[in-house]
Amino acid sequence: MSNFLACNAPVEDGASSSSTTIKQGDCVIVYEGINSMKAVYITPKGRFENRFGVFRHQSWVGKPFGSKVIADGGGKGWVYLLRPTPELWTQVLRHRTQILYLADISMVVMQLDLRPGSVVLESGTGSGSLTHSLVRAVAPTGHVHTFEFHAGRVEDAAAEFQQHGLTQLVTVKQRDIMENGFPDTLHGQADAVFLDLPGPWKVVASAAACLRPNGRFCGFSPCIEQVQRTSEALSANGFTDILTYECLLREYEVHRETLTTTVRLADMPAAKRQRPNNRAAAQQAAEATAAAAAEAAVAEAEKADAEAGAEEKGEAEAKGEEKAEATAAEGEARAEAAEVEAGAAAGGAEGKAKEEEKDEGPMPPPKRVSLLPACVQTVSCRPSLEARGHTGYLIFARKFVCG
Amino acid sequence: MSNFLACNAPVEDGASSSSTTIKQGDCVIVYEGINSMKAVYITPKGRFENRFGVFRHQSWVGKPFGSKVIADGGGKGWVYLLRPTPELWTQVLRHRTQILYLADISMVVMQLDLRPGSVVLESGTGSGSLTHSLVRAVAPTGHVHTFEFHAGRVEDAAAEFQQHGLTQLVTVKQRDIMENGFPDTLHGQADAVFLDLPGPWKVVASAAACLRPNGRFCGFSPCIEQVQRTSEALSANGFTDILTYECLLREYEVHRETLTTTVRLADMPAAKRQRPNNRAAAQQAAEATAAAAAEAAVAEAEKADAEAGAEEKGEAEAKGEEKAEATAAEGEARAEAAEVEAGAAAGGAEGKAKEEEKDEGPMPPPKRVSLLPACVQTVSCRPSLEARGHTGYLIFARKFVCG
Amino acid sequence: MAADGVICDGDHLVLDVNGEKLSFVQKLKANGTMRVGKYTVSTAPLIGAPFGALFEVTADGKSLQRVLLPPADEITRITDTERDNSNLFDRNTENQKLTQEQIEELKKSGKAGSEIVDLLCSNSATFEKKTEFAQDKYKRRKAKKYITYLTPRKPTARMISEAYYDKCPERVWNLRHDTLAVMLSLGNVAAGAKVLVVEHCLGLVTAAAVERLGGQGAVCATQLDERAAPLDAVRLMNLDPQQRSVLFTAYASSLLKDKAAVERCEGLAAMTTAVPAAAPATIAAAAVTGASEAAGEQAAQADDGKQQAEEAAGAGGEEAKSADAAEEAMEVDAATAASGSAAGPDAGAGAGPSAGGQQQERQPRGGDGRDGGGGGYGSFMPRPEALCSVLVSGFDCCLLAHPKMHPTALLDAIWPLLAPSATFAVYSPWAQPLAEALAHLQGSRNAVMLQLQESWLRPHQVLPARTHPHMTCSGSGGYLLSGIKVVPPEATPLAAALVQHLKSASGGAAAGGSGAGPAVEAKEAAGGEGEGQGDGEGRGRWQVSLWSGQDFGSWCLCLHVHCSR
Amino acid sequence: MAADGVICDGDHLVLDVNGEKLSFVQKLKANGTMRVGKYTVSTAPLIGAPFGALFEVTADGKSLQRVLLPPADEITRITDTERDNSNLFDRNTENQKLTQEQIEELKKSGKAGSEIVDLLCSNSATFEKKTEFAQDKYKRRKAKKYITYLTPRKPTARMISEAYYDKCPERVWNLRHDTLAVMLSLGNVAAGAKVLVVEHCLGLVTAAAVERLGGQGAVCATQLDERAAPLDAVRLMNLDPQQRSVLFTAYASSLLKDKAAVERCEGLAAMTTAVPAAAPATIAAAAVTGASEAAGEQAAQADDGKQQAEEAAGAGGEEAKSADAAEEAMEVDAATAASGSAAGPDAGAGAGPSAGGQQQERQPRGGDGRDGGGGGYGSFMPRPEALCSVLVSGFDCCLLAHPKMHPTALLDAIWPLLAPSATFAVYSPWAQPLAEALAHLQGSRNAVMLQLQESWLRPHQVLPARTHPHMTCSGSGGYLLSGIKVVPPEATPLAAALVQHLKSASGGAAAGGSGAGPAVEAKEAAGGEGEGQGDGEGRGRWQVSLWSGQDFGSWCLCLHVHCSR
Repeated sequence: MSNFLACNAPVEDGASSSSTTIKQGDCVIVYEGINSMKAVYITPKGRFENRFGVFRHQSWVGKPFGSKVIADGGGKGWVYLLRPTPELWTQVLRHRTQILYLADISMVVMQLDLRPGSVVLESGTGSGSLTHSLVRAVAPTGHVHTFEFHAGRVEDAAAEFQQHGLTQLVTVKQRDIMENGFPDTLHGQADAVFLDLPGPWKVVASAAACLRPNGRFCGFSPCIEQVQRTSEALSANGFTDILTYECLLREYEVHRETLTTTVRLADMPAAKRQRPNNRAAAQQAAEATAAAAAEAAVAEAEKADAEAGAEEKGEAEAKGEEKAEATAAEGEARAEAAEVEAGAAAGGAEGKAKEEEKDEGPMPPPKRVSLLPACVQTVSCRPSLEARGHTGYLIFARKFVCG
Repeated sequence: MSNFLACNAPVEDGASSSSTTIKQGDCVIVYEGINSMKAVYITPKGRFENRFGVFRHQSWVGKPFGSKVIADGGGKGWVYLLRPTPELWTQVLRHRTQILYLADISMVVMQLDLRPGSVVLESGTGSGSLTHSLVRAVAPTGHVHTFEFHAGRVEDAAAEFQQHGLTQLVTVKQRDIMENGFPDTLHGQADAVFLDLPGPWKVVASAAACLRPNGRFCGFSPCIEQVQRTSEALSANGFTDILTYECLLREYEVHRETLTTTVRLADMPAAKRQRPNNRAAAQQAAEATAAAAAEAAVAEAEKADAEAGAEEKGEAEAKGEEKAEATAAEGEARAEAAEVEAGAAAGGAEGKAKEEEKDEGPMPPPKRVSLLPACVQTVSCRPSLEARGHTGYLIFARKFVCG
Repeated sequence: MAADGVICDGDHLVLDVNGEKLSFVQKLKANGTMRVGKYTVSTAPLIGAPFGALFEVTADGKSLQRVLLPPADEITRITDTERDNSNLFDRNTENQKLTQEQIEELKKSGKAGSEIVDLLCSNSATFEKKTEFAQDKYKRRKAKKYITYLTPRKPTARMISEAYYDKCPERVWNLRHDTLAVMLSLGNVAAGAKVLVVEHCLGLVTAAAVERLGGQGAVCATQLDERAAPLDAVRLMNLDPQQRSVLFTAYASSLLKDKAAVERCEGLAAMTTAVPAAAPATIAAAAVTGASEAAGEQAAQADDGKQQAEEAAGAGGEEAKSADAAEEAMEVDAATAASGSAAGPDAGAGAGPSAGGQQQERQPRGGDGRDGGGGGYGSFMPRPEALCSVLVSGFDCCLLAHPKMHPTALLDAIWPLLAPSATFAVYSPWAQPLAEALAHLQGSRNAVMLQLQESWLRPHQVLPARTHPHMTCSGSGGYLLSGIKVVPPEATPLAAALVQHLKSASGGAAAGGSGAGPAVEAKEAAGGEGEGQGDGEGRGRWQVSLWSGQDFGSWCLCLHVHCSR
Repeated sequence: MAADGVICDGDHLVLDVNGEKLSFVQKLKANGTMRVGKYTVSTAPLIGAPFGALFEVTADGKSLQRVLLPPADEITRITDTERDNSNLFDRNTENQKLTQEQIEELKKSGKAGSEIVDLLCSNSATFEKKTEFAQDKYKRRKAKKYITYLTPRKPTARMISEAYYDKCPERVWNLRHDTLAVMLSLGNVAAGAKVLVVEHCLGLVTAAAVERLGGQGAVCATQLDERAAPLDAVRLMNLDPQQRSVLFTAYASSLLKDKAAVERCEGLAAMTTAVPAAAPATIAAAAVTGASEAAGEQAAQADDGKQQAEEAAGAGGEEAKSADAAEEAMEVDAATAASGSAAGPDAGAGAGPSAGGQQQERQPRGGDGRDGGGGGYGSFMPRPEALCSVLVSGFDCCLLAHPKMHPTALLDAIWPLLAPSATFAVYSPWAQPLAEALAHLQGSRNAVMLQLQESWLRPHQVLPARTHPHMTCSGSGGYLLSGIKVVPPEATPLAAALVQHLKSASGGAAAGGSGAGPAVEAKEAAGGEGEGQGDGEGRGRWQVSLWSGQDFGSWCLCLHVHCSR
């Protein structure tokens, strides 16, 4: 019995926090970065190694999920140990087939009206990505019957379900559903059916036989022609409320941006020479007076040092990780912010002299905020440039209530 | 000759601004609100009437486009007089058929590689919405040949083109293009062809005959089945680079929002009674001290008065206009901002006493900003709730360059 | 057996009319009437029928007739989303042999609408000449005019979500069902979970969480100020006592205080005994919730602007017409709240509890407990063991959908209540505040897997030769910020981590035995970046400090100066 | 005749490889070579061929072969976006009779890739047994491996836009071709228009505007500071002198000053004579542009972050390999700019003009004028009549795509230059700054038809039985704010309106004869809400005041205090 589902843990066990700490046999999601995670099963002699160091499983036992842990032997490396969820599992699982992702999975679970106690049929099992979410939804009293054509995938999936402590909740069987339909023993037993097959229309009659009245059907198909054929089959087999959806999640990148708010009178040579670049000037001012602006800047500077120490880690994370850019950018922005802050503080007193030195010429005595109007710092977000454009169409239908 | 196109106006006529002011015969877009506009043709005795008043055309002559004009006879009503553009025309034209909108129109003009001098064929003319944009793109040296099955629509369109001074640039003819194809006289003459017909695939061969090598084809179809048939026809008729796009414009609403930044310890009865609502308190403070905070608030108050005067107008605009909500909300937000500003200013000096009076109890002397931390004002935007979900598919293709 | 069971007297329902309009029926009465489209029909035929059964309004518009076989023309869901694609051809050439009078006669005869449509088709001179697709189109057009189909649906969180989004999207802040679905996934909400909910979406998020738990685990509907956590959607569901037992309400401030108290006892073994002593603040707060709910909700609405007040007033006027009750159920609900207390925010505050007057105000809202089992909906007292569990271990899921509260501040406030590795999802109709919160969390290094996403949903019409996305669709379902809480390495034992959290959160303030709570800075000590600091003045609210002044726009600098110096 | 004409020696080209990868060739040399995918081929076959002609790289990878008929298999555009839908069946069961050695032999023989694909199909044991669709899929897979198609395209604004978005979206701030198309529509850009452009998207917006004008009207590429307006995209087009004549460059500040000077002469009749006297500031500024452009652009890049600097450096290293020049054209361009002046912002400033040293720096950039007609690309002097026209009447279109400049400030700055009823469109990759600008304009009541929109584009794969949207696509094309400028009623005569604008804009400052310009507040007097005010201090920049402090976030209050008190 592993830790995959909250309902498997002793929920009323207030006296001990064993369900929230890592123990032998647990599945742990080792998080290095948003695109770099691995599933690890805790064993007495197990070791986890990555480029940052070596971690003994044993040193993780007893720590709460969510902990940041440091590599053994004083290495600089660290990782986070996360409690597995179907969403995290979807990110770490071994792809045996194309899998469904969060948007489609969420829609399927919601639109199939799954809840604890529901009985749901799935074909094919594939990599078991959706299966985990189906199990979560129907646990602890429901059941998922999942079928897969390919024997190897059946074995792999069964082993995973075993390892994740889900055997009471899911049955995986080898069967050619497109050819043979669902087993007769399931007729009239299902609250919901999900099909991800090249020819879902071939299975509609069998799905109708398995579903209870008012039961829900879902088919996933990448191409519109499959949708058209499946819709026709659903109409012909006593389904109603036939609705086709596409759903996607649009990801946003968050950055700190500095926007200029001043249009400069650039054809004035004297002025130009003195102020080649507002930002550069601001930075110079900040740097020159950083020592003086101690109260404001010391905390920030310490943070910057800490970040410098973590540099190796940061660099490594950045490789191959789009999302890591956000972190890096954030770090940069913070550094900038520190500078501007320092500059502002410095400008108030000691910094003034420096500034005037640079701004030689008949300038009025600069005020405290003289550097600020040139720009505004904002947190900006925009959709990620590379996006998933399509996964498939989800056809939902409801079995007509005849009786 | 009307004022629809910039290239029809004497562009080098620097000494007079006649092209920028309204004259007899001009088409003027009378703007009451973003969803309430009308096209008006200026005549010597013409009158424009709306619920806000009566306007003599003559009183508009000589005013620059873009002017706000007041109703005759000292009425409170006013409208804006805008120079017509194909985009504005699309909003005011009489719908004789379904029309194309900005996103599709822009894409068509761009992807057909239209530029001054291009020759483009269109079928059908429909309401002439796209035609105006095609004419704009190919003027002053190109030509649009547009064909329409329905005699009445041909007449209407021809009259509009005449009225808009476009007769040198566009020819509209009655013809059943699906049945007969384009006239032989156009063979080899076109740089681009656009089809918005129920059966575009029937016209692909004729389009191929009319297009020069490397010429561009575009078909607009609402249903995917039409796209599939058209794509096949294009492949079979020597087209290449066959690409299907959907494009839409997603509209955003902009509001000013106040977000709370303080979680209140709500189970403290004493505190609760005194501060039933942060915002209410802030408003009360602002109101109570508005007179005192004269320097800061007077300008804002005057503005508020002005707005109250324009109330009748504002109310009327709001009816049936979604976008007007934004304006109204903006007005409200501004009023709030004024209050907060006033409150802040007041809090600095005279307001302090008032405030302490309300915040009876052992409070520290409130600082200038004591009311502010409870909320933050932001400009927020979000996609409009009701959106165009689909208009059609645009199939683009390029005539293969054989020779 | 039907997947959703049968309809009983007293059930709540969602009515689905022609697959395009949703409305609510609360506490169905077997001998009542209800509004279906433009008709008022008897409710009797519904009782005992399975949820999801199909009914047709008889042509006289007075009763319902069960439809036992799927309509042959497959048009139970009548959509009308066609762009007129045949621009070239006029179509007003139909030759209908039936006169308008004959059609009216047919309608009065009580014939089913589907029969009338068939008659119209057979009496059309041109129908037979039409192509198959044109015939289909014709039938759909006529069906839309003459047939009203009704499907009573079980009020699941999904149906309620769809109905709310359909009827009053602004009152659920545009939270769309697909976004809610993603939120539940990202929150890892499932049986056994301990879910913290702070929302302002008519209780929709709370209802969805309760439904997913199936009676195992805990859902805490948390209130931040005197406005009660909304539970409208929960009341619309037909929950049994077991399902309902997972839900309790509490003040965020009480939870934080109790958690601090629990932690002060240090050592995990001592906690079970510590809880009873520490619990009262939360339980008392929860008890109050029921009573002040109506008033609080009313205050919240008054605060939200005129529109809702007008709605409530309008519905109040219509309340006499009980026939309209089904149609207007939601507005009536608001009106009930309004009539339960004097209007206006002051009344809301006045109805709130005073230190000594809490107990006598603890009446449940009349009649809401439909089956008499368990407490009424008015008193969602936490079960002591559930409370103990969430206080000791923390919540492992967190769903926030309170868009008028800046997410940075809200996350900061409830952060100490979350267990390490807790999954959280924050909803807002605006991207910008969530982006600011994400930047803030990213800077704090207390969370990983941070994502800002927008759910995009597109319904398609799939019909022979007429397949395309719907011509109009919802423009936005809102935005989600999600992530997973993590804790730094120096706080390895759970208890230590929690103690550290709470020590820094509650500063030097004394235990919450006194009536006045401490104004504290919920500054995260984790990561060694912050330092806790209390001002010790008995001001009646939490002041949430900001790690970085930029996250809040203009006021933040002033705030920061004011708070920490 | 082909729609786009034939390719000539010295032309610029866009190379389209397999319909999926775009790259640039600058100044094609008839006897040169160029990079096509992984091959280096002679450019000779291109000369004299029509733009859009199809070529195939010969199987030995050394030369190009014209394809005169559309490929029978219709796979000139080879896409590979299939989700593997046949999960159930393994597919590694192909029985290919040709050995890898035989295939290599075929390739070396110089056979066309399409012939190899045909041979592979006919030698596959399973090919004939496959369904039609599976055969098609098989052919496409093999074609992708063995055939390289090349189409030389005319470098239109559309092609350049697609190529930029494809190669370096961040350098055009994610401005996508469909968004650019909408921008041009909303701006009402057409022959005869007078277009004001302020952009930071490699000159793409400027290029598109110039293309749409077809030689009639005016496009002013405006620079705000010492960084020259980017014109990279303009240089990539094969413009003739007439087309190019509409373009000039100017400092925003000079335009504003000249406009003020023109207006001071009051009375429209006097203006033609006033212009020559007033023009020098603008013209001098324009002249400087060419010289300082390289340095300015370099400074801009240094400012934009390391990435571009690295790109430039990397490309500089490769510059020696002239065979790669085509592939790397864009980066080489940056490298050229870098080598044109010492690196760093100081150098950029140092290369800038001094009051006396303007004239001698006015060399055009070497060799850019491909046909010798008109001035080189380095000196986009305004034609006096065009300048006069825009100064007297104002610009009637305005396209802004300079996202690092806050749009509120940018709009405020250039507002006096716009004619009443001028259409404007502002691009940004972020919604929030545009929303703030919209709120600001809404408050000012100086603009109508205000819209904030996002263009959404979805490409579809249309293949028999495999029709679906592309599996991956661009996530964002950016946001557009658009509107139309209006003027209040009291300012009925145009001249008066302009005078009022400028008086308030330039405050009481003296005419720009002296070197030091006035620091003025470009506060709009329109609507009676603002009041113009100059501080009379010779500070070297424009200070744009804000109507409402909230629009700028944290710093605005300080700014406001500083500016106006």
